[in-house]
Amino acid sequence: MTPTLQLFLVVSATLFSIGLLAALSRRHAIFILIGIELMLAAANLNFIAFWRFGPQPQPPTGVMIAIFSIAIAAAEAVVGLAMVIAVYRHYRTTNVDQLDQLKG
Amino acid sequence: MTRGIVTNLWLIPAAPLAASLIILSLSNSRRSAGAVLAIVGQVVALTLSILVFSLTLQTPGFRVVHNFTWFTFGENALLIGWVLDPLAAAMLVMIALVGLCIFIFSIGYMADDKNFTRFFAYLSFFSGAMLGVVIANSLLLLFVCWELVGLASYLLIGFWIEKPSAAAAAKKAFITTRIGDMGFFLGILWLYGRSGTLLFYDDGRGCLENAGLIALGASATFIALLIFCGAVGKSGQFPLHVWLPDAMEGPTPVSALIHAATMVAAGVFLVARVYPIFSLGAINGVTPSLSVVVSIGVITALMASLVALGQFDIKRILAYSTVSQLGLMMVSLGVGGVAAGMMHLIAHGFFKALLFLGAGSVIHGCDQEHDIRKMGGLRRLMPITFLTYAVGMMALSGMPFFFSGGWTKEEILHATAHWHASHLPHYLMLAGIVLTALYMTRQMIYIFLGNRRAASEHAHESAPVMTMPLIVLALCAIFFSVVLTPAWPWLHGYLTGEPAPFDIARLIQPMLFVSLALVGAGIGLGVWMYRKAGAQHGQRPAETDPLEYAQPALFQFLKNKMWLDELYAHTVIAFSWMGARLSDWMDRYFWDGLVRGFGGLGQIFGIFTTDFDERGINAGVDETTAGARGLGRLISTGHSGQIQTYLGVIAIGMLALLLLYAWLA
Amino acid sequence: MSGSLDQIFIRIKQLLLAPVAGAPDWLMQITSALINIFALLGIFLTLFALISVLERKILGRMQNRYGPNRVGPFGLFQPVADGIKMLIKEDIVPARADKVVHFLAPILIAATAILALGVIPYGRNMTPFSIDGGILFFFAVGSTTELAVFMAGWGSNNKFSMLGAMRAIAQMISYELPLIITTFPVVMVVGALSPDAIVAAQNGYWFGVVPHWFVTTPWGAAAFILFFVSGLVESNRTPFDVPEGESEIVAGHMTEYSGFKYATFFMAEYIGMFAISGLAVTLFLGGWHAPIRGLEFIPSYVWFFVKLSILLFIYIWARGTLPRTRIDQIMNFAWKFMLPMAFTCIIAAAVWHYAGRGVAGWFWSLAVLGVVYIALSILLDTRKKFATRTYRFAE
Amino acid sequence: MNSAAFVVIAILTLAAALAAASLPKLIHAALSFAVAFIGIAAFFFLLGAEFVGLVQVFVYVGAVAVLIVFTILLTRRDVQDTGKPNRGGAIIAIAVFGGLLWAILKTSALSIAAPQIEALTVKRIGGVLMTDYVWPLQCVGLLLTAALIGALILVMEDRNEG
Repeated sequence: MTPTLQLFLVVSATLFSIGLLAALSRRHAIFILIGIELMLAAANLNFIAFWRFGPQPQPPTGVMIAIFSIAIAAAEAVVGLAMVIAVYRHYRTTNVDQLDQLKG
Repeated sequence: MTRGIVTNLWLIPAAPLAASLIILSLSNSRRSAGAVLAIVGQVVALTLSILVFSLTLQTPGFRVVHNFTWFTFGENALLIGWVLDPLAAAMLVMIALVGLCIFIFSIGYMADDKNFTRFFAYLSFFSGAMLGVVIANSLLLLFVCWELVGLASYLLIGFWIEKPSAAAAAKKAFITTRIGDMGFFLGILWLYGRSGTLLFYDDGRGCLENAGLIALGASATFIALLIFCGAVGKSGQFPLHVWLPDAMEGPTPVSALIHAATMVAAGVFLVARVYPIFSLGAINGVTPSLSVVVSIGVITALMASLVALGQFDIKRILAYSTVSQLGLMMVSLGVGGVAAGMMHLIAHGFFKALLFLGAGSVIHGCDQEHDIRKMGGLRRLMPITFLTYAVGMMALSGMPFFFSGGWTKEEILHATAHWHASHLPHYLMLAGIVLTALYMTRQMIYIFLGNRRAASEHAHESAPVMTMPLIVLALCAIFFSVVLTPAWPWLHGYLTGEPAPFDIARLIQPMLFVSLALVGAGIGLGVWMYRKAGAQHGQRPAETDPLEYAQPALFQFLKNKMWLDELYAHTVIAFSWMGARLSDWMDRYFWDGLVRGFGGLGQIFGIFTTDFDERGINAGVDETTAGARGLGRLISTGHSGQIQTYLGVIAIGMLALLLLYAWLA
Repeated sequence: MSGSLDQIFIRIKQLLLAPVAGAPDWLMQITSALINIFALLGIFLTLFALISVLERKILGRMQNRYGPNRVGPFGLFQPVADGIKMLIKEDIVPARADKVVHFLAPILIAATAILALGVIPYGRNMTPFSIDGGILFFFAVGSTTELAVFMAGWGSNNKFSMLGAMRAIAQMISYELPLIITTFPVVMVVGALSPDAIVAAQNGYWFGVVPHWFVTTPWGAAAFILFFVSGLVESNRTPFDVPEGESEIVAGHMTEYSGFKYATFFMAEYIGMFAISGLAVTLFLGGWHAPIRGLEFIPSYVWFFVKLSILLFIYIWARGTLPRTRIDQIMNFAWKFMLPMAFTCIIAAAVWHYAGRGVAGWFWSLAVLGVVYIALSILLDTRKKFATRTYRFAE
Repeated sequence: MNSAAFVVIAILTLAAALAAASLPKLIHAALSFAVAFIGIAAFFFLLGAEFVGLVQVFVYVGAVAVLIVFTILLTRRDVQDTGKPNRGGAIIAIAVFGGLLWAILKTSALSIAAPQIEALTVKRIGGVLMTDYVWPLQCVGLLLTAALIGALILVMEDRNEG
């Protein structure tokens, strides 16, 4: 028996939720970044899975979107980490619940 | 073959432009690299120019164009292109050669300037833009390059930007020429509106060819005059000549470039280029627009050469001489001697560059002294400069037979003599020649003869890198006359496309002797007047000019440039100032009073309404605002500033959306 | 005859696979994979042992002394002795170390190094794992090394280790760019990422004599040199061995490792060296193709290993010859020279391709490279930029 | 693709991801993050998208993970995750998980097997990238450049204080 699309989706959903968990519950800014990366990876997994299980033959759209989203995720990570460092320089902390200057 | 060359004609201006871009990208310390690049670019341009020049020699009346679509808007496309004809080719060679000499000269002259590389970048840019003007086959392209020339001149005149006078002069030059360009641009628009094309030559459809000219019809006069405005601005014709003497604030090579090769030549070249528009519907060579050109030219020529008499700044004198020569060219163009005008322009390019570089050498020798009264006796100290300068002076004052200037002037006089409208310009030109000879003699005497004075004590001959260009240009100024003699009017024939037979008999003609006599008279007069100039003589103190001593009032008049700047200051500028004052007053008293009156009425009305306001309206408003404030506070508590909270809210929203879809499905 | 000798290893593999012939597909795959793996490990661990002793001997010769010459004939059993020594040594783990990371680092680094070997074609039909994106795989695995080095540095909670790891990662990242970019021209010209295709594309001879290797084209030669230098850096060899500069930081990220873990690091370094050299051979030196048509009867794998050992000898030679460079010099060199030149190689390859891959293309690409090289050497001319040395002290 | 591999990879990936999300020590989290991404790359291999998988390993393990550990070193003051975890966040995450799982499982159309496809060669991907997706490619290049410069500017220490 070979795994169905459903299984892949379940895996990616789990992955997504884990990412969300990391992004929501941890206090360290880097954890939030890690969580976001995990969520993006889950999305990529979905794209690829849907491309693979979609009606064949077809242009590799899912693959393309995955590639582009990987590139964009890399850019996002770079900028995010740079911001973490800048914030750390400024406030001497990377703990996001101490960074609430913008509260109303 | 030919076609291919013309297609790549753009390479000629491209070479210096590219050079300037590369130089700009260099660091300021790479001086030698900058200079070398600039020179290389210019040499490339020169070689290519000579190539195309030789190409145009093959057939008389040679003209090849290459047009292409620049961009299309709507259904009609805007075409630009290059043209190669004797006019362009001759100008190309002249500009490239003179430019090259000036470049080499400036290596010596700017040797110890901290912005050396930037200077060469600007120079290359300048010459590139001018070459572009020359090869343009579209009025639009020409205008673009024209404005680039203006920009370059602005940058170069204000090169020593730390000097306030330089900055002011740059601004003045830029704005004054803009005034002319305004008219030029209007002319372009009008032309495009009438003829629907801006190409000069487009095998029959161009705006300088029959079809286009017919389309112009009666409006040609006005278009011509508007375009002429641009020429007036660029070529420093009266009344827009005021920027040209001030442009002397720039480094001397720049002045040379502006006055000899590039900037001022552009105006004359423009008129020559669009000459068909001027001469459209001419009755034996006279049209209203041409008459305007002639009169402007005459006024400029005389005015400038008179003013030159009263100046002490070596470069200003030359500047005014340029203005007057340009006036001469305009006259020549106006009376129909296009070839003569262009010939004089080209010849003038050489000897004026020579004069300016000579002046530069003198200034360099007398450590940046501009006042001719402080010089003197440089003849022995700077022999090469002296000789070359003398050649330039002879050429400028139009000494025939040996110096290029003489033949071209003679040609111009010839043209003016045969003008049907009136003979006044002719006689005025004769007077102008005398004056030219006069002030040049004055300058020579002041600078090179007589006793040494303050600045010339420690003067020294300049380095070979500066004198070599002088010699080259001097030789040009002399041997150029070979192709100019009426005996063998080669250049004339080349420009007009007519055959140029050799006929020694035509060498001797009355006009020649007339001009010879006039020049002789001028020089003689000068020698007699200024023989003791700069020295104490009689009860005249050393630093007063003989003319000043004889005719103080006249001299003051000339010295202050006929008070033209002041005139502008008290008319144009004063009018606007008065307008401003007037509106200010109106604003202060009239409108203000009116407003106050209404305000008073409003107050009175207000007193009645306040009462009702207090009781009726305010209460309600206060309630509302209180409610709004409370709401705001309530909402703002949501803005915890915690990104995780926001993320969580987003997640909840996503979940809600998911459930909604699931429920819908 | 020659063919059979050439394919002898393939035959042996088939023989080994024969018993499980009837087995399901996945079992077949796993078995063949295992065979490949064991073959690889066997060959390259032997080669490692051999090189480790040869290097010492060659260095010895270069420094006018005998290398190891006690154990066995010519000291050839030296590695065995070393291995035993390493095994029976005490394995010290610092008390404040991050145990897990400290333990995992050598395993990971060795694993990645060995994985990288898997995609290189060692001979005709002798690519252990021929996947479509082989080159990419190589670099993907190689880039994992940095993480392993970092783990080593961090895990053994020690200033020297950390500094060494930082240096190593810094220079690895800096030189990964030229390393990868210099492969682009080859990939572009061949139009495939798989090593097999690249080797196949280098078959044949110009004018029947000069082999079709990419190193014989200007861009190929330039790219090969750049690639080789980057390879030196990637495998932390002299003159780029600042990460373990004994004189400055004890042994870099390996300071806190002893016993077999240290041996693992040592092995990983050498195997990484083999992998890079193997890739260089594959990309530029025509893989397993013979240099001269006449010598094609010699089996392909022999050629591969001959080329490989030549490169390895150059490694050792460099180590014996060159002094150690400063870290800032390494960095400047990477970003100001290697990277631009690498990009230029791409352009040169494109020029070569569009000029018809002939003699004309040869000269054109040479011209491109020459121009850029001269421009760079003018711009980076540091002769007149010697500043007085400034010392900074901790305040 | 056989299910054994799938199960193994799934367990590996999810375990690593969970570790990345929950380990107290940042470094461990970062390393297990790298492992999780290797697992995802393995999934891509399983799905026949080798190229994406390789790119994934290349970008995330080679670059992003290294970046993260560098950041951790540079912000060394608090490598321990300070402050207690946020309960509400955990609850939301679990709720989302439940919702997604429910939605996936109730859609029966998803339980399909993979059709046969011709292998997606790198050549083909390159061709598509250079033809249909060339503008996105350019935009991504621009984006990456912008990100690079932006990151540099963000972390640049201005001389007067540094």
